[in-house]
Amino acid sequence: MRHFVIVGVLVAILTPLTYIGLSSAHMMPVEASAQSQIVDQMWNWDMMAVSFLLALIVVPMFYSLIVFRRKKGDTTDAEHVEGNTKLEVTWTIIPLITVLVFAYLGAYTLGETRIADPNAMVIKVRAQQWSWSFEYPDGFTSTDLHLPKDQQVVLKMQSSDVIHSFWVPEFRIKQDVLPGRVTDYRITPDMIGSYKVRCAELCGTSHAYMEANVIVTSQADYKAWVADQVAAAQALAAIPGPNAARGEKIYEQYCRACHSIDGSKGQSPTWRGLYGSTVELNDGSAVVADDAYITESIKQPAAKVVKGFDAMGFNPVNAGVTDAQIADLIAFIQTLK
Amino acid sequence: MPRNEIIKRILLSLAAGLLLSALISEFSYIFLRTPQDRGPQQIVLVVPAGTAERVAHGEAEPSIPADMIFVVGDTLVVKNQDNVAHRLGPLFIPAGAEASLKLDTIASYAYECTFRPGQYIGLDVREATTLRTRLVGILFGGLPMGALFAVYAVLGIPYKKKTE
Amino acid sequence: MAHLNKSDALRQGIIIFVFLAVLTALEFFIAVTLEAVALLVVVALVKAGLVLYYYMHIYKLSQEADDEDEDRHSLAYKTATNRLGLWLFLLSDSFVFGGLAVARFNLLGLTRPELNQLLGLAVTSVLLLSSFSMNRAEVSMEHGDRKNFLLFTVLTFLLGAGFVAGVVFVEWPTAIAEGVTPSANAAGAIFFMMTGMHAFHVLTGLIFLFVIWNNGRRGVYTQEKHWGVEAATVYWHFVDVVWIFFYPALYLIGKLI
Amino acid sequence: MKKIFSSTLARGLLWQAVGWLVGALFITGIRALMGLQAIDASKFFFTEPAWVFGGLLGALFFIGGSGIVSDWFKWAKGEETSEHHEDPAGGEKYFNLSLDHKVIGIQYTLLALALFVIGGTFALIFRLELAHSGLQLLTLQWYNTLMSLHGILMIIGILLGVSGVINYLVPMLIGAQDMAFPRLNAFSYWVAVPGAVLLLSSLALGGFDTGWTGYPPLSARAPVGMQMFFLGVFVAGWSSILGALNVIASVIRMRAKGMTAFRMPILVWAAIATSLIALTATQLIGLSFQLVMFQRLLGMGFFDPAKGGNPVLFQHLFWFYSHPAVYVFVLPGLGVISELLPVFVRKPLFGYRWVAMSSLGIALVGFLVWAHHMFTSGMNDYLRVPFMYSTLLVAVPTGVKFFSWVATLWKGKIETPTPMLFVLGGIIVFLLGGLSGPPNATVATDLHLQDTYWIVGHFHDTIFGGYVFPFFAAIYYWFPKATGRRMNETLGKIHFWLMTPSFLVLTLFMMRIGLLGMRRRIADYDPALGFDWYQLIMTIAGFTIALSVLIFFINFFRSMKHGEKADGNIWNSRSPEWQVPSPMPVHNFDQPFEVVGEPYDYGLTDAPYIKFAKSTHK
Ligand code: HEA
Ligand code: HEA
Ligand code: HEC
Ligand code: CUA
Ligand SMILES: [Cu+2]
Repeated sequence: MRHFVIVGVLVAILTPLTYIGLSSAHMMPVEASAQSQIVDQMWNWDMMAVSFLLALIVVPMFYSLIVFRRKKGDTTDAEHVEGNTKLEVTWTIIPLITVLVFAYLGAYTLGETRIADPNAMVIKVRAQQWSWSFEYPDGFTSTDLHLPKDQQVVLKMQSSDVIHSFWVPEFRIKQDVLPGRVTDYRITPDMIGSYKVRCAELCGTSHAYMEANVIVTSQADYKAWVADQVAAAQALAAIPGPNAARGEKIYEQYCRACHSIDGSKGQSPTWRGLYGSTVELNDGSAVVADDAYITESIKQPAAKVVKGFDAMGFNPVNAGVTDAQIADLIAFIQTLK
Repeated sequence: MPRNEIIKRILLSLAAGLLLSALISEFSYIFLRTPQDRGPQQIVLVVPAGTAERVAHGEAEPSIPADMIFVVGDTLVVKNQDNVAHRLGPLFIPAGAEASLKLDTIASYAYECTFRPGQYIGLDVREATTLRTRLVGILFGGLPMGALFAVYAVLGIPYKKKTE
Repeated sequence: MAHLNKSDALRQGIIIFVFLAVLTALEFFIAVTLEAVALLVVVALVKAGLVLYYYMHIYKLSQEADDEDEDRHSLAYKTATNRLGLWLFLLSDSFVFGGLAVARFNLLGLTRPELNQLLGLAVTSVLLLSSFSMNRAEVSMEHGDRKNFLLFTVLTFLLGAGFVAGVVFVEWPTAIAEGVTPSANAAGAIFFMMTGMHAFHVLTGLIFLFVIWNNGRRGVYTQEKHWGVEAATVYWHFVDVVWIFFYPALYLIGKLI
Repeated sequence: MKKIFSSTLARGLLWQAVGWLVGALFITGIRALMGLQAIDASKFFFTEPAWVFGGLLGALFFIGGSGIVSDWFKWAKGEETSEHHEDPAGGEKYFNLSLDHKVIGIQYTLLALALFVIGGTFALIFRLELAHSGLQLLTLQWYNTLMSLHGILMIIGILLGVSGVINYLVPMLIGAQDMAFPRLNAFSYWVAVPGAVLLLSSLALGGFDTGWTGYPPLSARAPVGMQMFFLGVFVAGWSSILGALNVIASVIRMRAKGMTAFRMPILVWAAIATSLIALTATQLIGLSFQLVMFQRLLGMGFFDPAKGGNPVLFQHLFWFYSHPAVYVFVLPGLGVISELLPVFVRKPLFGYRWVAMSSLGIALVGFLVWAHHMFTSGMNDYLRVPFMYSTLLVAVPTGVKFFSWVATLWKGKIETPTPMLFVLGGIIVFLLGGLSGPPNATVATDLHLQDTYWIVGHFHDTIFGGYVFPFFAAIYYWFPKATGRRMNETLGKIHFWLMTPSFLVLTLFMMRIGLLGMRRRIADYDPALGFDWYQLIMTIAGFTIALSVLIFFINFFRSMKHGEKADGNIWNSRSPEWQVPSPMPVHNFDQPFEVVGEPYDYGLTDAPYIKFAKSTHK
């Protein structure tokens, strides 16, 4: 009986110690969204259970290893105890009840994270192999995600090629982005600061670098930023004919993830000095990089493949790049000497 | 243990598992219900008179939302009270008439339409958590529970012959 | 079936075959008129039950299971172990077809591709007939009637070959002609994968039939010792049971796309 | 030298190469005739379909050419085959076809250790890359390929290791002379060899960048190596399915007289539970990979949204196998822990019946919880709730095992030679792994944890605790049965005390940085996150584990010849295989035994478990 008491006391001591140790170790990133407080609450309940269960198994185990060690030279067997059905039933029923309690807590927490604010702001997110782009309700598109504090936003997300996953560690919530279907990401940022959205589903070679800035500002700053963006977008759109500056914006949105413009080598050919150069193709032939070649490389990426590279895995046309935008891109490429 | 005893215990365990799972599922459904959790309905969108001019001046008609969320199986009925014919994706609605569009696949359509300034309206068709989904959920929760209870019932509880 | 004498076994075989044929016709009728999915599933289950009990004699599994003190090296004991092994393999293989059925209903829901119904019914009847003649072959072997065993095995082989030819050389080209191609859409892909995997299993069944025909011809099997024949029979009927579920899933259940 | 080339392994590999070439040339010929592109000079000479058909034909030629199916061909031709199959003496028999379950068990174990070493070395290479932020050693493609191969080689290694332990021990434990179907047993082992070769060949064909999960649409556009991955797993899957079939048939049909269900050794229960899963669920990973292969080869749009396909369907089919698979990994290991504890505590296994039932419970419940790997995948929102509480339900039978182990240790007479050390280490590590499971199961928390290093930490704990530690314990414990010698205790203790702490550092750090934002499957991480020194320590810990495994191998190979002689019941165990001298006679038990008592009645005087029939009356 003495053993039981000692073990019981040790478990009673170790459990809070483990829990305090865990929660003081700042296991989670900063809580930057309303949902993150809810998720962390569930996490703390989990950690309480883990601390208790860890102690409940480890303490009697190490206690036995110390106290019930075989004495030197003792070759007899230990006491013949086969089992105890009452004990077995208890340690089946209690975990079952714990499981049901955690099922309830889990469902409650999930419900809390999905509470929908009817007039949440809708931002369309397009993910492609290795970059994000955000289309705001006011009609302009940016590669940065600006969000106003304390207002729920619904990101309607879709991918142009493979499965990606939108995750901001400080917001806690993660949601896959699927080709051919829209998935929702509902979040209410409640802490000003700049974070990073990091793609969390393996999406090919540069999955590690598929990131974008997430900037949470006050309502006023957000409105000011939107006003500038709308003005800039309208100014840019007003310029007639193919335009390099517009081309650069499109480049940033669709092509920057793979093509460098400073000549550095990477997964795909650099655009620096491309226009007018002779390009060697993988079937040995060579072609001058004029408007026609570049337009064809954009519209049918697999038609002519540059030597030493795999075919361009991204199809700009079905990602939504229009003919006018292609013209702007070519204008931009022409400026890259 | 005779075979019909085993079968009796298995069936009882499965029933217990399904019951318990039904309890948990329905209880947790309270937290998870969203407005879209309803059976298919008919949803009416009215294009009020004068919308065409407003759109021509680049203003939005307030009563027409930019995005509408539907449930698989819904029917969208567009009533055109304007004096001008309107188009919504595949639908052509003469002035004063109405037309309906069946939405039975999960998708998000971006149809052009003539009664919104952006010339485009988002129709988002969702998979609703209908009763059928909840029953499937109860099955997914109940079967493993039933299986576990069955293992314990058949192998755990010793079988005492009636005669003893 | 061994306990039944020859004529009773024949009668039972015929009754079961008639039942199956009637139910298949019923299935076709239900699909064309009511499109009641639940009813189609029930009919398929009944057909499968009949084949499993009467043609595949699944009950033999439990008969030998509790012969505790049987001599471990006796033929009966070895055959019972072989039988258990075969049924475990069929259980495992059925998960492949289960997975394909899940894929079919996940991708197409309650819709189905536009297929030639008469062709579908034709190949199904050919396979049903082959099941009946396979039953005749096994019953003949169980009564030591080698001549009929060989005759019906050849008949089953021809019907089976007819089925495969029907699917691959008639159905596939007609489907492709009507636009249901492997690479066109999910419906085409599912149709070709399901019929392809099933046809492949029918092919392996045909090889199995050739082996037992060849051995039967050379007198390897006797009335007491013919495990090869039982294995080929049960496998052949299993492939038929798979089609009992695949036929409605592909041809009858759901509205046309 | 001649013996090497005439061995089954050499002949098989030769025939595989021939088959591969014949298959590739055949398809290339057909493509040329059809006017399609036949040779792809810039890439890997043959086109993808040629490589795939060649790979499949290579595997079939391996099976045909190596002679492992020759008996079956004889049966098909109506010829009789001899029941006795003499194995050559010495180590040579492990490279040749043998029908003896003990030789096959050791063949499985050696192949498992080989894959473990190759997979482990890949881990060390990419750990070097991860030691510092920025790319120093590997390109992005090489990282993705090494990481993916590390995962799948280790997993196939586990399946082979599990088959090795079960095949070697189960016939002995149930008192049988061999498995129910010896030729099928040999076939199941040998079919894994071409599978492993196919997996490794993906390195030469551009590798693949999808991880061991191979989700389309990414896996539909990966390099040709992707097809070799699919084919390799497809072929290795046959080994797992047919092996499981054999185990179930053997345990049902070939137990000793008097060995009722609750008088079987506990490891046999674990083997049955594992085999039930492996027999059925494995087909689904084969099917899901087959569908992607056909999508790549013939454009069949199962998972291509443009053709009405559904990428999430692949995940359902894949995880329907891959979660029960993780219970295939650990159930035998937990069985080994339950088998060895009573021997070193000299006390019966506490609640034998409940521990036996928990194995079956875990296997059955484990079948219907697969979607907890897909909480963020865009599956039906509401269905995540049932999968949450059915996943948590698995904790109940697992908990029964833990509490029974602790109750077995309670008031025992514990001694800790190396096998016991690994058993205790396994319990602790598996507890850490298990307890990191429920936070993944409660959906809201998983939204943060999914695809982070927390999950990598979770499954390295559960795999090491549930497989690697018990697997090493089994080797140290049953080594004398195979060689008549024991492994060196000091080297064993060094192996344990080097591996365990460094492993705990590795996985706890994995969990730590995972929570803070370290994503899975990335070759480079943002220095601003401040993980650099965590990663450096983890790399050092990884190398320490490898060092300890190297010490194990030295001990393992040296003890075969120079180990201390141990031909008796050196652990004083009641289990049947220890009642006969080591190394184990070819036919296990010359006279069959009858079970007359309980398997774990330690502490009772003259309560024997088994009694050999008098050799006089045969
Ligand atoms: C190797 C074996 C193994 C084992 C045994 C387990 C056991 C468990 N696993 Fe794990 N898991 C993996 C291997 C394993 N897992 C792998 C390889 C992956 C990732 C695959 C990939 O993505 O590549 C994974 C991923 C994974 C996920 C997906 C995470 C994600 O990708 O988002 C989840 C989610 O639910 C999960 C949950 C669980 C649970 C609840 C258990 C339970 O079985 C654990 C039960 C044990 C206990 C709970 C401890 C002991 C119990 C008690 C002391 C009794 C009382 C306890 C309670 C009442 C809670 N695991
Ligand atoms: C059995 C399963 C198993 C085992 C044993 C291991 C062992 C190890 N694993 Fe892991 N691992 C997985 C299964 C396993 N792993 C899986 C399934 C994944 C997921 C893959 C994916 O995401 O798709 C993964 C992923 C994974 C990652 C994440 C990669 C990423 O997401 O980017 C990391 C990172 O550190 C890692 C590290 C390690 C390390 C350091 C070891 C160390 O323990 C290895 C130590 C080295 C050895 C054990 C062998 C070396 C021995 C010698 C050299 C001895 C001398 C040789 C002879 C005698 C011939 N593993
Ligand atoms: C997923 C990576 C990726 C993205 C995104 C991408 N490209 Fe490419 N691109 C490549 C690769 C790889 C090549 C070289 C192979 C080839 O020529 O097809 C290439 C080649 C090209 C070429 C031919 C270059 C030459 O040297 O001949 C042009 C022009 C081009 N891309 C334009 C674009 C435009 C415009 C966009 C954005 C709308 C874009 N790319 C987005 C990967 C990408
Ligand atoms: Cu996009 Cu990873
Ligand atoms: Cu899992």
